[in-house]
Amino acid sequence: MEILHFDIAAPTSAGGTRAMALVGVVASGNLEVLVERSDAPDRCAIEISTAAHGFRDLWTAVAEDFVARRAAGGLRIAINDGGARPDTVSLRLAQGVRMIEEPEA
Amino acid sequence: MSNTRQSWYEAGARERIAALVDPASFAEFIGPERREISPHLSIFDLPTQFDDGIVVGCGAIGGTPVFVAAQEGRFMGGAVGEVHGAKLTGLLRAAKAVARDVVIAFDTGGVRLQEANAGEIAIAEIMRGVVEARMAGVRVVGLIGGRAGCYGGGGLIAGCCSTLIVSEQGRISVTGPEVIETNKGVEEFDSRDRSFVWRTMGGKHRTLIGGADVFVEDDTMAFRDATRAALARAPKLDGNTLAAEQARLERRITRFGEASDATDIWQLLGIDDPWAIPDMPATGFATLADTYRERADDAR
Amino acid sequence: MTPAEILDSLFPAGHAVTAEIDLLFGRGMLESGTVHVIGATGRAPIGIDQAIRLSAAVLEITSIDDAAPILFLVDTASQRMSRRDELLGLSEYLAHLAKSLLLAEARGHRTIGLLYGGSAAGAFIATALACGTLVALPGAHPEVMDLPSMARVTKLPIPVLEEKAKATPVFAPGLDNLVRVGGIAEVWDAGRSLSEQLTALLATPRAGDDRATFGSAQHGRTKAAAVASEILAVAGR
Amino acid sequence: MRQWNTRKALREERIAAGGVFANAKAIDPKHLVDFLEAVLRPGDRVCIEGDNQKQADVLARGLADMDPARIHDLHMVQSGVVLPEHLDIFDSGIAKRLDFSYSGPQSARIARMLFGGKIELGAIHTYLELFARYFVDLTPQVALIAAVSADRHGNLYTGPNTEDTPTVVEATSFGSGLVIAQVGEIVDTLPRVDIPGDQVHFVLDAGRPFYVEPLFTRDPAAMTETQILTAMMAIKGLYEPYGVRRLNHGIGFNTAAIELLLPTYGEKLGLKGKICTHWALNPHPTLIPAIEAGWVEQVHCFGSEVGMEDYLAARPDIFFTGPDGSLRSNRAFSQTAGLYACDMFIGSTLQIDLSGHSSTITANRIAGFGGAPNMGSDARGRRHPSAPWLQAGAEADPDTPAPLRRGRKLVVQIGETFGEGNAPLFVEKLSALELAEKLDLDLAPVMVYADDTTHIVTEEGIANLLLCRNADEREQAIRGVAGFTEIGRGRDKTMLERLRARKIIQRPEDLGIDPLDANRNMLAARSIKDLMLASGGLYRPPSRFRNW
Repeated sequence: MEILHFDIAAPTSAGGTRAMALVGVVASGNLEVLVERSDAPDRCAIEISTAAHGFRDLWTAVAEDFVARRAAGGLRIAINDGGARPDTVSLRLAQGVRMIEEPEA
Repeated sequence: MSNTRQSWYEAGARERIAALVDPASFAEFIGPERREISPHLSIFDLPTQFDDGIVVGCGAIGGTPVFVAAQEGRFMGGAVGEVHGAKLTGLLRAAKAVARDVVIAFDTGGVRLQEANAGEIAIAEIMRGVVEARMAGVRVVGLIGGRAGCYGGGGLIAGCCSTLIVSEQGRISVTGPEVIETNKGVEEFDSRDRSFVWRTMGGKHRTLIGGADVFVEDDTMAFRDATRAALARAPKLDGNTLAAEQARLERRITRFGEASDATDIWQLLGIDDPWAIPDMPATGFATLADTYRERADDAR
Repeated sequence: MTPAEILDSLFPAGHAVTAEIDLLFGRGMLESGTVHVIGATGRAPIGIDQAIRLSAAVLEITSIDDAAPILFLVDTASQRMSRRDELLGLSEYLAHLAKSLLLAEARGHRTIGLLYGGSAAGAFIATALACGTLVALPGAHPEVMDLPSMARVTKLPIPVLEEKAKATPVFAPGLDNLVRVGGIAEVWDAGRSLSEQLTALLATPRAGDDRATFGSAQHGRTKAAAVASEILAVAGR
Repeated sequence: MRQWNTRKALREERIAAGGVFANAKAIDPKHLVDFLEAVLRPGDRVCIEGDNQKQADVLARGLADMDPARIHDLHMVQSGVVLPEHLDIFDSGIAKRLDFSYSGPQSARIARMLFGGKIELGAIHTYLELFARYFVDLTPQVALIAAVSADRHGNLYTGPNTEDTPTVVEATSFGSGLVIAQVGEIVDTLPRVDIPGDQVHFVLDAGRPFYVEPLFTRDPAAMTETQILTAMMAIKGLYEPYGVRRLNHGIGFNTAAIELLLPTYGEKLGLKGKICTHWALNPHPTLIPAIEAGWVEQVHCFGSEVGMEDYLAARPDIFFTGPDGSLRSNRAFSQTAGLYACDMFIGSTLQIDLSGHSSTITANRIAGFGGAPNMGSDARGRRHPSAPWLQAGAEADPDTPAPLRRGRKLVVQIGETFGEGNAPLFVEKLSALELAEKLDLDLAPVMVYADDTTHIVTEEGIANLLLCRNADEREQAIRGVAGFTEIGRGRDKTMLERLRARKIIQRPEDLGIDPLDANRNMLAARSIKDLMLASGGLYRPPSRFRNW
C-alpha cells in the first residue's frame, strides 16, 4: 500500500456539528472517505491509503482542488482507496463534506 | 423526489441499518473511527476498510431494543475475515448474555480467502454464538437480499437463524456458481446463465422449498416490517425443533430428490406454470407461494 | 492411520462401529464409559445425503439421556459441489448437522471431533468445527482454501503464496496453521494410546468457546479474542 | 444505336439464371450458394443488410460460402459491417471494395484488415450519406435484405425492425437491380405489407428469424454516481434553460441516466411537459419510466429493440405502428428527423480534442460513424424556428440582427473525464488523425466536428462553447471541464474563473446540485427488472440481461 499525507490551507471552514461522516466503500474503482473534525479550522488534513502506487501528483491535484472548492477547513479526512478514478474521488470528497454538515441520522 | 422505494439490494450496510431501526436509535460498537482494520490484507497489498466490512451495534425496532449487524457486500464481497467475524461473534455472545434479539443483514460470499483460516474458525464461532443465543431464548433474524447473496459459511450461519427473510435477489447457497462450474464443469452448472442461477439459489426458490420463511419486495421498508413481525414470534430452539427440522429436510429429499431443475420442484409443489414464477412481481408471488410452498415454521 | 486402526487404538476394550459407505455409526467403550461414535471418512464430500444421515444419528444420540460423549471421526473433502445439492438447499443440511452437534453438547454430551485426514470449507465447518473440542492426528490436512485456487483469485504465483505463508498461519492450508489460529485444541501423539489421550481429554472440563483465546496465545489470530470481548463488554452492559 | 435498357436486361439475365435454383420467387434453401453464384457477377456492387441492428445473416453466410474463383472483387455497400461473414468475404477475395457506415462489433478486425490492405476502402459514411449515395453513385446491382415474413407474391413484412430495408429496396429495385430477401417464414397473409412484392425478385425461407442485436439496452444496474451527476447537470444546465422538447439521445450510460432521471429529478424541477416530449430515438428500455410517467408525447424510431415489441405495440399513441399494431421503424426517415426536426443531440464519445472535435476511433478500432454525425451536426438547411434553436443561435452570434441570424442546433458531448480503462476523454491529438495518417485518408474520421459542438458536459461542469469568442477561450473552456486529465490539469485557473463568471463554465455547485443527490436512489429504475415491472410486464428483456 502507498500512504500519502496532505495538509492543505483551507479557505473555507466546514459547517455542521456532526463529529464524523463516512461515505463510499472500498471496492474496485471505489473508495471510502472518513471525515472527522480537527482543531485547525483553516487546515484540511488528508491521509490516503491506496493500492495503486505512483499517483501522488494526481492525488495532490485532486486534494488541492477539493480543498479550494469545498468547505473543508477543520477536517481530518482518511481515505481507503480501491483504485478509484479521480472523478469518483472528487465526488466522494464532496459527498463527505456535505454529509458532515447534515444533522445526525 | 427520488424513487420512493429504497432498494435493499442497492443499499449499503449502513443504509440498511438506518432503514431497519427507529430513527436516531442506533449506536455502533467499534465504529469506523476506531479503524479496527484487518491485520492480514496488507500481506497481499490489498486495501482495508475501517469497519472491516461489517457494522454491528444496538438500536430499537418499533421501540424494542435489538442488536443489529450488517455486512457490506461490496467490500471484498462481504467476506468474513478475523475482525469482521469477531465483531459478529461478540455481538451474539452479548445477545445471549443480556437476552436481546439479534438481526443480521447478510451480504457475503463466505470466508475471506486472504485470511481463510481465521475466517473459517470465525464462521464456526458465529454459528455456535447463534445457536447458544437461540437456546437461551434469543431470536436471531437473518435478512438476505444483497448483491453478494449469502454464500459459503454465510449460508451455514443463515441456516442457524430462527427466521430468514429474503427478497428475490437474495441467493442462499454454500458453493458459489463459478466455483461449481470451475470444479465440475459448465454442464453441471452454467454460472453465466443468470436466470438459472437465480432459479436455483434465489429468494423465490428458497421460499418455495422452505429454505426461507418470509418473502419480501426488494424494499428496505418491507424488510423492516417483516423483521418486526419476525421479532414478535415465539423464540425456540430445542430437541423438538431439530427433530422437526430433521423430518422436514428428510421429506424434502424424498419429495424433490429426483428433480433436476427448480421448475420441476415448483411443478411438484402443484404450481401450474412454474416458468412464470421468475417474472412474477413480489406481491403476486408471495400470495402464490403461501398456497403452495413448503414451510419451516418451527422446524428451523 | 485408517479408521479401523484408530478405532482399535481408541477402544481396546472393544467397539461396535459399522460403516455405511463413507459414514460410520456406533459406539466404543472406554474405562470411563461409553462413547458414541460417528464418522465421515474416505475423503468423501459431504452432500445433503451424508449430512442428513449424520444429523439423524446425532439427534438420536441426543434423545438418549446418557450424557455420554460423541466422538466424530473426520476425513472428508469439501462440501459436495453439485447442482442437485444446492438446488435442495445444502446450506440448511450442513447448518442442521452443526446445530444437532451443538444441541447434543448443550444436552450434556461432550462432542469431540477427531480430524485424522482431510476436510475443507463447508464440510469442515459442519463437522469437525461444530464439535466442542477438535483434536487432530499428525498428518491431518485441513484446508479451507487450496493454494492453487488461492493463486487464481489473488493472481499471485504459488511460490509467492508459500513464501507469505511462512510469516502468517492465517491463510495457508495445513494442520500447523489451523492449530496456530486456534482451530485445533490438541494434536495427539499417534505413537501413544489414543484411548489414554481421549480419556485424558474427557477428564478435562471444557469452558466455553476458547478458540479465539487459544489463537491469540499462539499469535495466529491476534485480534479476534480482543474484538469479541470488547463488544461483549460494551454491548453486554 | 444506343441500348437504353441494358440494366433491366442484365436484371432479367440474373432472374433467369437464379430461376434455375428457385421455384418462382422461392429460392431452394439447399442451393442457396449455387443460386447466389448464378445471380452475381464478379465486380458487382452489392448491398447486404448489414444494418445497425438486424442482419440478413443466412444470406451473409451464403455469400461467404461462394467460390471466390467464380465470384470475386465484389464492391460491398452496406450500412453495418457487423457479422464475421461481412469481413470473411474480403479475406477470401469474394469482395474487394467497401463503402460502409458502422462497424461496431467488427471494429478491431476491420482496422486490421484495412491496415493489411485486405479491404479497399471507398469511404466511411454517416447513414444518411450512404443512403443518399445509394441513389446517386452507389446504387446496388444486387441487394440482400432481411424481413420477418413473405407471402407467395414476395410481399414482405419487415416488422418492428424495418430499419434500412425500404431505402435499400427503393434504390436497388427502381435502379434496375435485383432484390433478394431472407425471411423467417412464408405465410398466406402478411400482418402488413412493408415492401410490395413487385420490388422483390427472390425470397429465401430461412426457417428462422433473422439475427438482431439488442444494441440499445443499457442496464441501470451498471450506472455510476458520476454518470448520475453528469445527467443531473445536463437536465438542470441544458434541458431546462433551453427548454429542449425535440431531441435525440446517443446510446451511452450518461444519456440513459438522463432518461431515468426525468420522472424523479426532472419532476422535482417541474419540467414535465416542458422538456423531452418529442424524440427521434430507438425504443430505449430506459425510456419506459418516463413514458409511463407521462413525459413523452411521441417517438419515431430508427429500428426496434429486442424485447420491446409488445410494449411498443401497447403504446401506439407514442410510437409509430402499423395496422397490425407493431412498430414501424425507418432509419432514413428517423435520421432525417434527427437532423432537421430535433433541437438537440446529446451523446457520449471516446475522445475530445482541445478545439472540440470528437471521435470514437481509438488506436486499433474503427467503429465507423453510424448516425451520430447526422444528429450531431447543425442542419444548415434548416429554416423553421424553435425556442432552443433561436436561443443557441443568439448565444453564438449576438451581433447579427435576429431576422437574419441562423439558429443553432444544440450538439452536446457528455461523458466522464476518464472512460473505460482510465482512458482520458480529453486528448491533445485525436487517434482519428493518427489513423488517417496511417491509412493515407483524405479526411480524419471525426464523429462530431468542433464547429458543430455547442456544449461539453462532464462531472466537472458544463462548457458552453457557443459563448466562447475566440480559440483561446474555447480551449480554456474545454480544459475547464477536463478534470484531472493531463488536458484538465493544464488549465489556467484565473481564466477559468473569468469563464465561470460569464457562465461559459458552470460547475455542479454553480448549478445548485448537491453531490449527495448523485445517488442511485435517484434513478427511476435501478435494474432491468425494474424496467420490466415499470412496463407492466410488457418489456421482455433478453436472457443475458436477466438476473432473476
